[in-house]
Amino acid sequence: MPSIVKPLIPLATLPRNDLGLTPRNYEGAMSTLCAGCGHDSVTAALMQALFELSIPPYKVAKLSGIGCSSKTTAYFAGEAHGFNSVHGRMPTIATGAIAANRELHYVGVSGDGDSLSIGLGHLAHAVRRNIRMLYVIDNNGVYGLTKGQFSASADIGSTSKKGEANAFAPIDPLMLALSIGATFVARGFSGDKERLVPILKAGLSHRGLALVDVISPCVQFNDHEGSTKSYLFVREHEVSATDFVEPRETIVAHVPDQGVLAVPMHDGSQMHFRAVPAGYDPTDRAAAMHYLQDRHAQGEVVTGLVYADEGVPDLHELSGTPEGPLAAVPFDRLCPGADELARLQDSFR
Amino acid sequence: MPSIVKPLIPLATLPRNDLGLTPRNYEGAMSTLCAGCGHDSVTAALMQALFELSIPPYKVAKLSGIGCSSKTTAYFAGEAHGFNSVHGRMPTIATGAIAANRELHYVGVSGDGDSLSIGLGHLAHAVRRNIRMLYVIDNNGVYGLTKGQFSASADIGSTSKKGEANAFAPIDPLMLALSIGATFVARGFSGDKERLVPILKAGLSHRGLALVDVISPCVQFNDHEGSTKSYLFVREHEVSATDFVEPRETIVAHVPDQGVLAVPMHDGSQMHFRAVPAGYDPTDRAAAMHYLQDRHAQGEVVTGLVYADEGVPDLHELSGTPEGPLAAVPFDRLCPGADELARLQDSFR
Amino acid sequence: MTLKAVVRTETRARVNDFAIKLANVNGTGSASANSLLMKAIFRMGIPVSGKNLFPSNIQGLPTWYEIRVNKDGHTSRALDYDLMVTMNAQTYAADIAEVRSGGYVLYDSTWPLPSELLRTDVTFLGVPLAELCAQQFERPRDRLLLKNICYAGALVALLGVDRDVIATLLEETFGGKPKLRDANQLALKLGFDYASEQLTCPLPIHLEPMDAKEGNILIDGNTATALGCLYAGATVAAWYPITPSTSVMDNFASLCRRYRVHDGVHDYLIVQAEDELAALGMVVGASWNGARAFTATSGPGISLMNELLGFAYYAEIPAVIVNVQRTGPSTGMPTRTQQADLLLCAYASHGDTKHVLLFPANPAECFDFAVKAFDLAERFQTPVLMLSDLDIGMNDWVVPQLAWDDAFLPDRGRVLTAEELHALPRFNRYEDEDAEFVTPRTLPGAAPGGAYFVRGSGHDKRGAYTEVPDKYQEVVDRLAHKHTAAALHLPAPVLHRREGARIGVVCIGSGDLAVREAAELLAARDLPVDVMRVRGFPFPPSVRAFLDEHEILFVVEQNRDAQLRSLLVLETGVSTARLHSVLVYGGFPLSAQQVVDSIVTQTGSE
Amino acid sequence: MTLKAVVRTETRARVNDFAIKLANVNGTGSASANSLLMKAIFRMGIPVSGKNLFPSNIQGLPTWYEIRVNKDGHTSRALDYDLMVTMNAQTYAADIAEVRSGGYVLYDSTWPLPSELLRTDVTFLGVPLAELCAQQFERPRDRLLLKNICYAGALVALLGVDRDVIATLLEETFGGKPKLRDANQLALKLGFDYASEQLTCPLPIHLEPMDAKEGNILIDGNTATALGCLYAGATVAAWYPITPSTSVMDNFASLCRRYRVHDGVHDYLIVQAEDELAALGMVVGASWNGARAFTATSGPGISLMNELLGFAYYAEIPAVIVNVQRTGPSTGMPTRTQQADLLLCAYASHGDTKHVLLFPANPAECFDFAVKAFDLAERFQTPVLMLSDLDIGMNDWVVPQLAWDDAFLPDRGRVLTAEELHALPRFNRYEDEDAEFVTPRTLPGAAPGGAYFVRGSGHDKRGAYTEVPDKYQEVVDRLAHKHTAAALHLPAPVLHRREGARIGVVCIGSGDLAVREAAELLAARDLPVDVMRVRGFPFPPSVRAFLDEHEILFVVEQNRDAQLRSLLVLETGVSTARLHSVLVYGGFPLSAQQVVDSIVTQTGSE
Ligand SMILES: Cc1ncc(C[n+]2csc(CCOP(=O)(O)OP(=O)(O)O)c2C)c(N)n1
Ligand SMILES: Cc1ncc(C[n+]2csc(CCOP(=O)(O)OP(=O)(O)O)c2C)c(N)n1
Ligand code: SF4
Ligand code: SF4
Ligand SMILES: [Mg+2]
Ligand SMILES: [Mg+2]
Repeated sequence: MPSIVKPLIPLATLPRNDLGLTPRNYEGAMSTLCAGCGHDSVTAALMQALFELSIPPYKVAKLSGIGCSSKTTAYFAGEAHGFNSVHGRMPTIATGAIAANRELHYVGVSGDGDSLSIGLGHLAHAVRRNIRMLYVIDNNGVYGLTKGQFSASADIGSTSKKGEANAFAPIDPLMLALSIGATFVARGFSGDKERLVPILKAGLSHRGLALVDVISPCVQFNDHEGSTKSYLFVREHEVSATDFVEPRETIVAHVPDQGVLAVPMHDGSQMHFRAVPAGYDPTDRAAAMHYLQDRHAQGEVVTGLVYADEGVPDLHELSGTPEGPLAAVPFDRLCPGADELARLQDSFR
Repeated sequence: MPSIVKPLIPLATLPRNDLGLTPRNYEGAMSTLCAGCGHDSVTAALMQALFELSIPPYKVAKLSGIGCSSKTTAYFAGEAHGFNSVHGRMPTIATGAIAANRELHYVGVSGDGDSLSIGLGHLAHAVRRNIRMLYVIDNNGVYGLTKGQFSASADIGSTSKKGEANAFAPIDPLMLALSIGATFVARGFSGDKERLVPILKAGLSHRGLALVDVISPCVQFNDHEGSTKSYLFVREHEVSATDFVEPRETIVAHVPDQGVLAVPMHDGSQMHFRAVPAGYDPTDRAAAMHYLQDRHAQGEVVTGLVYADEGVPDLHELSGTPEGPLAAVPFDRLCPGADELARLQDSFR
Repeated sequence: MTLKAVVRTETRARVNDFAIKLANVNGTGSASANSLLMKAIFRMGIPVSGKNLFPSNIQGLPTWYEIRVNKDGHTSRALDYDLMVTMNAQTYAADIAEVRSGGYVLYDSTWPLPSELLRTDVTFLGVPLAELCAQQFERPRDRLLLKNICYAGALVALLGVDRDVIATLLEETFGGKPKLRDANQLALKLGFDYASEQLTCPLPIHLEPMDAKEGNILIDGNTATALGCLYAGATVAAWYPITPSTSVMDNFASLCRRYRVHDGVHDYLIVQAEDELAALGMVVGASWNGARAFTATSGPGISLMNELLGFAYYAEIPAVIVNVQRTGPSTGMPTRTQQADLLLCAYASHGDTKHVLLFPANPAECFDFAVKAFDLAERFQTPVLMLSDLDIGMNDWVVPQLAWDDAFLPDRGRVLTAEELHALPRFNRYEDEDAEFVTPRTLPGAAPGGAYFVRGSGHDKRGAYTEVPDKYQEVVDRLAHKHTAAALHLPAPVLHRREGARIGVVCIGSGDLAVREAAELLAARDLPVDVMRVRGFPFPPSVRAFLDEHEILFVVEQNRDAQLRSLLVLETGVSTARLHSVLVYGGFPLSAQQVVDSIVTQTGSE
Repeated sequence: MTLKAVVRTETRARVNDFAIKLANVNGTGSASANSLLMKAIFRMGIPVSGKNLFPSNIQGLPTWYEIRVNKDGHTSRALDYDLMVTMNAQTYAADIAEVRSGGYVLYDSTWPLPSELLRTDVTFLGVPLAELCAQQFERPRDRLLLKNICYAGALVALLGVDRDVIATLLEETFGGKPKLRDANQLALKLGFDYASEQLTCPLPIHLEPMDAKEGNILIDGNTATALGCLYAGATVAAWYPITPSTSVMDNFASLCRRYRVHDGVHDYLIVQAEDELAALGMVVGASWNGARAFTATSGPGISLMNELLGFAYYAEIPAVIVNVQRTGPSTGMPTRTQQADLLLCAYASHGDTKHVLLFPANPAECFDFAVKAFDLAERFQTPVLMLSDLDIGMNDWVVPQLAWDDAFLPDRGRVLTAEELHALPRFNRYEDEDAEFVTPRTLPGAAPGGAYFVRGSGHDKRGAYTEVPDKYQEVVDRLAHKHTAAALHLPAPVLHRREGARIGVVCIGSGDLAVREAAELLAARDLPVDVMRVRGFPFPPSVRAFLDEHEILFVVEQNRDAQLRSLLVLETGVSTARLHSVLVYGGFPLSAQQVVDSIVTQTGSE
């Protein structure tokens, strides 16, 4: 995750937000991900969302675990504090950080490996505590950084770059979160920035934990069923080297308001996205789960805001903490002092 | 977990199963749990289920984590191998054990702390791999062994023995498991052995992982909302000592086929059990989740077989392993030998 | 068997110098009776200790309580008992066998003792506890529970406990609940009267008021630790329950409820985490964000925290971890004490890592060191582990009243203010080290321009990712120096010197009292020894100096593998051959006799 | 700048003794070209090594490959390069600066090199790679990719690589894919022809065929480890992906697909676990149940496995853990090598624990020790950790062909048969220890009457829960003895002695080649040293003997904190003062020069 600083080309025509900042102020170090990686698009959408909400970059805390996805916290909001922790533990770091200072805007970026395998328990408990943060999963169905093992969100029958098929049922983070009481779940697609930005903005404004699952293709290792052949095809017909990473174009698509959009992936396979329909009611948990399951059974991936409940207090509200940062409470309010210690000790005699 | 050996009083009139064994053969060491603890009733139901299924005790492997619940593997089937592992990791031990020998009958006993906090990720992934085992959670809503902290299954508003109220939404292991593709989920109540034994038997016969959540009251630390007063009441009016554990009667009740049964708990509170209705279809996952949520919203606890799918292969079937134990494959079939090593090395030149 | 038949008298009076052991059944309410006695003795101004030897069980298994009274202040665990109270039929035989010859056994004479248990060299004191209670109390629950207070009453008579003190204690405990108070007073009287009338009271072993109480309190280490965290200004705590550390957080929570709620606002946030990895993650996250944060755990938790300990070390984030040690390995004996996590804590995590450790010896030091731990963690921007143990943490100790200086200001370490930050051309997280190799940090959100990127991956002075050997080494080399620099900020070793001592004895933590008593016993045998108790890791030069000064050295510790000796060897350079071990690791608190025996044997001075 | 202007010639010929470094961009396909060269040199029978210095990234960051050729077999990493191939504009300056004076730089002369890079003491060899490829290939992908083969072609000419060998290699690689083969052959020819025509070929540094290949193979450590696990009869493997250990399991999986599928039946089960805790849990579960099971991981995984390592130690369950070490602490540098998990692995987990470790030095030993690991784990019923590292695990090494004895029978340790079991009056798990302090176990389900209860809680010889000090100690004391007994079953240290050596040098693992080369260089400077490479922990007495024999001792290892020295001090009793350290821990493989320099400086022999 080298932090390559981008050349600063001043552009007079850049838009400005309420703080007078331009999108430039929301940029970070140069990405070192593969060309065309979906994660970079998510990063771009995050920048846009923060920009549009006029959040001062230095009031943002970016947290992540380990993985290609987790590297991306370095690639936006360079003036924000970043915390690239260890694999799977980001939700725990976030919980502590939020406990200490409720005034910052917390953006967690994780991967499907980071959050659905090693970190699954932590994700679940962060959801349960409803800590106030935007929790993005860059979901690509594989372990990108360690070169293409299946993640727990890989579909049955997906094949790896080496040709093995995944045998286990996928975990849908939204279903999981809904089943344990999540207060905000949504899904986006890295290629559909237009729909993703509003979701991220909604998540940033949520009262508690906003879980946003973003389908974010790995151009390197993500090969689904239909594409096994296509991969073999490439091997047969093209110059091949095991360490060659073909520079690719980022996939861009816009999920329509109604009906299903079939998006061709880099590997030649197709994913079917369906935006939640117009009249969809995102306040009925059971219905939301039903809808997700239903569409999944049809091989469709639901995008949009799937469920939100602004009525559930977050960890701080539940804990009765001060309005400002706990970390800023002055010491003399924290320390009961010598007299009180003497008094207390009367009961220890 | 001292293994106090029970006196063996031969009783001529004991029933015998197909193996000619009596229930005695399914007993274990004397329990050291609190008198009246629900877990002991679950143990009794397990003995009964194993007895009725005529499973040879030495072909049973009992696995657990750490907790009062996890101690119970010592209290049944004394002639079976037992494995009391570390806190939260039982599902991983089970996965390895099952991988090595698919021929044994695996009974995992865990607690709500063991499985829904520290071990939540492992439980989820064991479910996902559909390892063939009966997985019992002795669910009491508290950490019994460490003296009464809330577990993740405690209801909002439950109060601890110290009077603090739980603020976080409970995790229902059945909902969680269903959301990630479980193939068998059921719930029982420790006080209703009549209904519990058939569920356990069904679980023991399931093709993959059978998750059975058993509501198993902790007579020591389980005090729900309605009982806060009752606990205070006891404190006010009775001789009290912090380390005194009142010997209690085990709660016994039978959930009717229809309607709700209100069971008074030791602390004076009531739990409402509802058996799945007669026409209930345990093969529709979405409907099952819906039903659980629905009833939960009414403050009811659903018991019975909630969902089962015998159509999903278990880990071994998915892996194409031999029919007998992997551990028993003879070495000469495993080791390719000197000639093959020489041949292979031609490609390393 | 008749009572009178076995009563024999001892003539030699032993005032304020004896040990009694009470054998009970877990969950029957004996703890209150036992600590009532212990507290009464404390109030009489007599040096006393109480050790609770309890099982990992909620109800039904054997449990013991030991009270040692010693006018000279030697209150480490005694190994021979002058009086045994046998309330547990399961363990009669073993318990009775433990009484010293010439000692006493107090038993419930409602039923006769099996004759094979009747040793002829001890005096059996029968009190029909069950019978007395059955006569006076209706409900089975009360009968069971009050038997304990009843034997306490008998002991009050037999040992000469001040009755006013006891009366006051009962009043304090049950004052607001007249029914309860009356029942307890009655039960106490039953035992007292029976003993006074039927037995020779007081026994030759008995109590007389002293003045050793002045300025002392009775407190357990976990309460003191919690108090320290409160006074240090900790606002965030995250934990996962585990014996014997649970009461640290229980106490912290109740102290917070008492002192940290102002106008309904809670100036604290305690999270019961999903596991220990999460607990430490939360502490690290909170500390990074400027809060004083801590967790409390025991061995298994430390094992699980390994990865994040290495992370916090390398990313230089403060964290305070209280490890109340119990008997390992693995789950081990959760309710038994040991000092066996020293090596793991010192070097926890993969790669090159070294941590700062504090070793309190008693609750008073738990309080002081807990405060110190936060200062150290923030000053050195690194995890600090305070290694207490079950003996310190869960037993009541008599210690000097805790002191607090209202002038105390926490050492928050090098945190840049907005002004300092603006004065810099560019802020680089791991640059500008001070004499102690610490570089300044900033707090998230405090001021624009202060952002940096925390990572556990290879980084240079700027905090940027690097894979360049020199840049990587520059940072990790500084970390090694920083660790060494911390030594001088740790509590110095405590030395007890004796005229003519050629032998040096090193001890740690809860071994303190036993080793100091052993030193007196050894001196009485013409084997004078100097004692050094280490209190922190890394060791300051004075530790090495002590070792160099002595021809013969013993290291006394409560683990199998001589872990303190290992740390001494590795960090001072003294060879293993020079350090002889006294290892006691069966799980009970250390006793002076064990130390004396081992040193006498090893020096051939028998 | 014209090409001719910078060409200068060196006269001194250096045949089969030079080092080249290739600077590339990650993900551009250079690895195939580089290993093609390396393999060709190997086939020419010349001792060679190839070190891949790659970033923790998938595409776009700098990556290097180093090839060292040495007729005397000294193939540890070279620090000065005779020839640099600069394919990465991002790192031109640094790369060019690294060439030794008088050396060569091969660059893509399609575009001129910035003039500030033009050192006057090296020879620049320009080949218009991009231009050549653009003329011949249509698609951008091919142009990019085949540039690598093109520079390889130039090097074939410049270094005198055997063209037949190269042709055969291309044929073997692309034989079945004519289009690919042709493209590669063409690219190779482009480079070759250009160099032959435009540059003086061969360079004074060049290759001549030798016969050092006989009986040797080219293999990386992770492949060899996987082969060892296959041959040892491992049937269950559980793992969580982590660099640099991932290819252990990748290779094990493909070997199993090749050798372990009979009639569609898979005689193996590999589980990609949800994390490392789970991976070890699965191995422990499987081993308990009688399978040979293993996991492979790296530092962070070991940290996470701490709790279960202590459990397996205490419950006495076999487990094989392969730790392919990388640079720590924390996430550190995942694609860099280090030997910094020694201390953690030796004493992993809280409480008193000690583990059995194996230290292979190269892929051949990875194979042997992997087999050995299972035997040891089952014989001593305990976790065995094999500590390889990234250098061994992920680089191709020339080693003697692996040998297998078909008479080999796995040592399954003391597992009772049904008959043995029935002959016992009563089976107690932790009783009846043999001379090595091992007690027999039974396998679940194997026979009635063999049941026992596994627990990590305090237990006695029967395996029953205990809180009785003596019973607890009896078991843990035996464990300590058992650990000591394992020493004699571990591979003995390898000694290289030299006439008149007063200095002893201790090394470990991948330090082997560099230290042996250093010993020759030192001997040439009249500083003869004896070398001992330790291969297992606990150490056998011969290790101590070697230390005692030498006045001056150096311990060479790749970590900051002298962890091997720590283990030697703790376990042999030699004092730290006697052991001087040579520490190289920047993340690249050790080179002989670093060892020589340090020893020369420290002995004042400069
Ligand atoms: C404890 C630990 N185990 C394993 C690893 C190796 N590792 C790094 S990233 C990763 C998986 C990343 O997958 P995902 O979270 O899906 O991110 P992606 O790269 O696909 O964006 C793994 C296993 C690690 N860094 N730490
Ligand atoms: C790593 C670790 N952390 C904490 C503990 C302490 N501990 C023992 S049992 C338990 C919780 C038990 O709760 P549950 O699983 O619900 O079982 P119950 O006693 O309620 O049946 C805890 C936290 C431990 N043994 N190991
Ligand atoms: S490997 Fe996949 S996930 Fe990682 S950067 Fe490349 S495309 Fe993205
Ligand atoms: S504490 Fe609760 S869960 Fe534990 S044994 Fe007692 S009643 Fe059962
Ligand atoms: Mg991923
Ligand atoms: Mg529980």
